[in-house]
Amino acid sequence: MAAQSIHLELLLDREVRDASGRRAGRIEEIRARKDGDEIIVESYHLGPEALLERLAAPVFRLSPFRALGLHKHAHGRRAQWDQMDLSNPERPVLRCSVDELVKLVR
Amino acid sequence: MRTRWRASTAGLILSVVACAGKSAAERIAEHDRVRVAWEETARFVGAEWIGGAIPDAYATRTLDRANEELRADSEKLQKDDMPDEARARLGEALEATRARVDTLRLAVGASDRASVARLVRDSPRANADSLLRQVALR
Amino acid sequence: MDIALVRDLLDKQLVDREGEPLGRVDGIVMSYSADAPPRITHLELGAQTLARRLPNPFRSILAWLGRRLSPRASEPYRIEAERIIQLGRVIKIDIDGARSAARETERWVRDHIISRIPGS
Amino acid sequence: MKKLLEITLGIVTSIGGFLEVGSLATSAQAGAAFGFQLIWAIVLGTVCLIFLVEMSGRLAAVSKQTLAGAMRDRFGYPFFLVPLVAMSLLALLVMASELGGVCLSLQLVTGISFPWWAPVGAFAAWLLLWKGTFSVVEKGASLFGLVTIVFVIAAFRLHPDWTRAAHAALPSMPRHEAMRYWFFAVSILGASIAPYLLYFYSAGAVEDKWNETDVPVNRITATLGMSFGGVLAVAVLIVAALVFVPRGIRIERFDQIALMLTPIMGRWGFYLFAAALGIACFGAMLEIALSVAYLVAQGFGWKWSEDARPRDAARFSLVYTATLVGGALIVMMGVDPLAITLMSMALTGAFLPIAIVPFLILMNDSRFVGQHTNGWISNTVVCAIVGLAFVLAVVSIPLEVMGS
Repeated sequence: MAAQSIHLELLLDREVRDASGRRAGRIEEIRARKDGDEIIVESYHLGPEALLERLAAPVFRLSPFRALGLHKHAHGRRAQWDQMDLSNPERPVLRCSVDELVKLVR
Repeated sequence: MRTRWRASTAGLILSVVACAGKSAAERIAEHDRVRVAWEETARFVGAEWIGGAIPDAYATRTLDRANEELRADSEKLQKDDMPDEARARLGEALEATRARVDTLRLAVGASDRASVARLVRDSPRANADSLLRQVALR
Repeated sequence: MDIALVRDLLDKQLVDREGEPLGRVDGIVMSYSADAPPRITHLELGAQTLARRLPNPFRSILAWLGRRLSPRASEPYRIEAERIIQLGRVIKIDIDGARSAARETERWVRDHIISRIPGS
Repeated sequence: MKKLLEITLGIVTSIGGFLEVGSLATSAQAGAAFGFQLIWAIVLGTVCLIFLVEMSGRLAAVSKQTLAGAMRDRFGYPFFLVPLVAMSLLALLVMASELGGVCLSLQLVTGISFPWWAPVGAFAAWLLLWKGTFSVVEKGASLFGLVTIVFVIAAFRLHPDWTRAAHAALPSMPRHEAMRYWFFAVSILGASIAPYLLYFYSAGAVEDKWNETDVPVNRITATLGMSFGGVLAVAVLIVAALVFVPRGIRIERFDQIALMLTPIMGRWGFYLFAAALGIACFGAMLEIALSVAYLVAQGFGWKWSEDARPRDAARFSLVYTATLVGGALIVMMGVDPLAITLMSMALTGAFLPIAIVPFLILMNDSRFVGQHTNGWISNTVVCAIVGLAFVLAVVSIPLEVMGS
């Protein structure tokens, strides 16, 4: 399959669904490995739905907000590179179901 | 549906702001405050001018400004809704003040120190003490 | 070495070999194919890249404006990912900044506006 | 010796940034209308400013990044545009009111009407930025800025009732003209917590090459510098109260404020007022022009440095030139300077959340400030005051616009 070039900054905040249409979160971060000159993508970090939580994450970890439990449900999920189908960058789709993704608690 | 929602909220906001506007009594007090402010500014300019504390250009320019502001305020007075009796009384007071400021302006323009001193002394002086109490400075 | 591309690369300050600023990482180009892990091929700079990242009403206006004003300057400038020497607070690129096209607009402003004013 | 230089950065930022046309006009008007009652707004604004300036210095010292650069880095491109556009437009409006202040001081001294002075004032500021370096701006503003001490001298010579002034440092409800009272309160807060100060201070800290060892000195610099500005504003308010209230003068136009010092110092008072107004506003113009240039250049990654020759930082120099030209155009339209000043100060109050909330998030992110993240005290103080300023602005601006 010919390689397709995608603009990573346009993937940001894109909503990701799995094959059955269930929401998995929004693309918040992309982890990669740099060995030598090569930068190889390893996984996609899907953040919570609410945009504000992603921006203000450090504030929500502060004691006054922690008491409100805001930081608890601001979890995320990680999709390995082969679990993500980006053939259509506008609508990223998982190649597996949401439950198979690794859950991350910040 | 969206436009109807927007129209009703706009109506709501406007009515809140309108009724919070000033009552007739407040408007009258406002006009009086403006009149006293510029009458006293003129007196202050006259007194400082005689004392040689301010240059002529500044004195004449500020007195012209006082004149303009008093005229603008009396124009605004005609538009404000208030009892006619109050409007007439305020109109007269504004006109009298403007006339005094005008004579003072001419005297300063002609560097006629004697009449400036007389005008400053004779024009009705605001009651300093009551004003100080009003803002808890006494 | 593990990199978080958005946190450590996107929107970061780029500098050339001598540490002179080149701009910020406005975009990152990734080559994607179904059977191999995606690879970062280029970093991208330029007004067009920035315009593309805006929500729609502004995107089309700015893109149109960019083309009209200075078609050459708003052409996105790409830097091969292999040229990245060092990551950190700023990202050092193995490029001679003075001649690189990344500084196209800076040179244009300098030659056409600033140097015309005495004492610049 | 280097530490002494840093303290001058604090003093100059406060003179150029604190005592300028906004704080001068709002303090004088508040004093003439409500006596000592609004001193609390100046105290509150100064306390908040001390925390904010200290934070922006700490951010620059620890992360070696300026506030604008860190905001683009942390929040990414689309979000960074919101504070960028908001602060640049606001800075243009404040620049016009500062230039208005300079023109008025020249009008007081020469008698030639103020719009004519706009190109001259803007050109003088531009020339200083074009030829000068950051330290010239820093040293010049703080040296000449000392003339503003004349207000403190005048305040003492009027023998105010200091206990009553101290009481007024605690917030109190208005006894008359409530909307005007709250409009002045938000204008004073907007005048003292000027966001451009933070961009200028953090860029100054980076340009002076601060590092983590400077964090303690930064705390002293911020406190000393901003309190210096706060004391001046309180002095202006006290003098205005004691001079205008007994004479029943409510300030409607700038021309009236010029009489403030004459009863105390005679003709010297008139010219010293003009000098203090002109110099403070001129210093603020330099700071605002540079702040906008720092904000834009750091946000887009251009070369930025006031020490470099203009041609070596072309777009940076172009931005501060455009800001000065923009300010001059607004003034030349002959818009009443007091009106621009009051509205820009009140709008600053309304815009504070846009400028301060991203800043708060940065100061709690260890990736930027290491272990020097905010204590809960500074977080709560800043949130409370910014929230107050926003609420006051939302309440009082529409009514003041409807009223006047």
